[in-house]
Amino acid sequence: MSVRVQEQDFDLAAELAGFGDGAGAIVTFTGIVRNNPAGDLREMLIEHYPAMTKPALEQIETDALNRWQLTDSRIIHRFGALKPGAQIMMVATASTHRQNAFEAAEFLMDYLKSRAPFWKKEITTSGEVWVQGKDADVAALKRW
Amino acid sequence: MSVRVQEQDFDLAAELAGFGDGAGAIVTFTGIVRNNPAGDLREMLIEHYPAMTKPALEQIETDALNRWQLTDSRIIHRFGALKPGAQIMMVATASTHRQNAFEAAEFLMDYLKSRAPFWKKEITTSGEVWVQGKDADVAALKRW
Amino acid sequence: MIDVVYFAWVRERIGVPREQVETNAKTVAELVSELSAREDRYELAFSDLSAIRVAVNQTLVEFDAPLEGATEVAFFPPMTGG
Amino acid sequence: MIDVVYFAWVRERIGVPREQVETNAKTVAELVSELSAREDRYELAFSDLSAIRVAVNQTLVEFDAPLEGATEVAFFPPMTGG
Repeated sequence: MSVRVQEQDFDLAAELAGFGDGAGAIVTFTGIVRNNPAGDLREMLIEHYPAMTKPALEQIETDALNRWQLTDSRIIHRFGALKPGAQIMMVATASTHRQNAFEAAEFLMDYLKSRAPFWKKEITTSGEVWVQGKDADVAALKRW
Repeated sequence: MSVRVQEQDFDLAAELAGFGDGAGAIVTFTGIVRNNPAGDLREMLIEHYPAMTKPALEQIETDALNRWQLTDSRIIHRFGALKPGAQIMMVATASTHRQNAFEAAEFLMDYLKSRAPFWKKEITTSGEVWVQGKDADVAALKRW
Repeated sequence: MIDVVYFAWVRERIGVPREQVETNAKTVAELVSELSAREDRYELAFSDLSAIRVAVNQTLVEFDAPLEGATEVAFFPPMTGG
Repeated sequence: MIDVVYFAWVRERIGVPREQVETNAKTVAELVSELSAREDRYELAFSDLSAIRVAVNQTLVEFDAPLEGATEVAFFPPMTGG
């Protein structure tokens, strides 16, 4: 069980070495900076609220652990300036049952989207724009 | 989009290098040989039906691609004698939307469980036993 | 002549992974009856058909499926992939 | 004295990431009114509160939350993690 907030990149394989401690099922989600429809994204600036970020992520992880039988979990979220194609964040969940691992990973993602204090600004060749929170992301919390 | 059936191990990080081609969301599921409750599993023997396995997996992958907008997908399934802790199989899905990636990965797993011609035998210190298909796995197909 | 193949505990009970069978059976079910009448090991393997799945030419079918055009018939327990 | 912190476009409109505010406001809403009355940049930043979220001592709250015990109040747009 661990949460990390960091500027540097992460290596999914290294994160999964020994992860889950014998669990049969491991689910990962990796978020990647994708280019915008115009294809002119230079970088994605990710700002966060340092005093709040880690506690907020730990609370989300705790909620998942209380809800599903997991043998392990991990949340890593980056901040700073990221290029298209760069990894933004990952979650991983391990359980003896695949459905638990899948549901817990989706739960973590849904809460990360609208309950973790990160903000994204797209820097394009023609200007800068803050990414807006999606109503669909807020609505996604209702299913849990 | 690819399907592989192989005896040798796989490296999740290597499989994901370049995977998804700019998709924002990548989901992976990795199945691991877990020990039995008695803790005396020596190995899991995985048998398959070579002439049918790859076409069956490709059909499952095609069904997923027809149903969700994916920028990439991969299914790797091993056969042979595997020790506890070894990787058995993986699926990976990439999409611009995380919900598509999650749902497609769950779909692939549900179909792999009861529609891909693999059979597992547990070799323990006290004997051998074929793993039985679970009614829950067959029931899981009903949701799709 | 049809190639008949067996997997997992079906293979273990029949005792061979593959054999060629001369048959006039019209359906999978008729083939199963013919084989079961041959020897005890077949009768034992096929004693509970609810525990057996069948594929004709590598495609899952029901026991009432016709054998016309069949070159390979496979019998095996419910699959346990993943 | 309360530390007031701003993030993303709220920070850009206010023009500073953090400041200390002397206030007798009883609730977050009262603090917002006080700040908005100060200068246009605050009024502009807080002109549509439906687009603003607030945390007191690093915990998300509503605008009617009391400020008793508050040492840090943060204003920011809806979060976009993941």
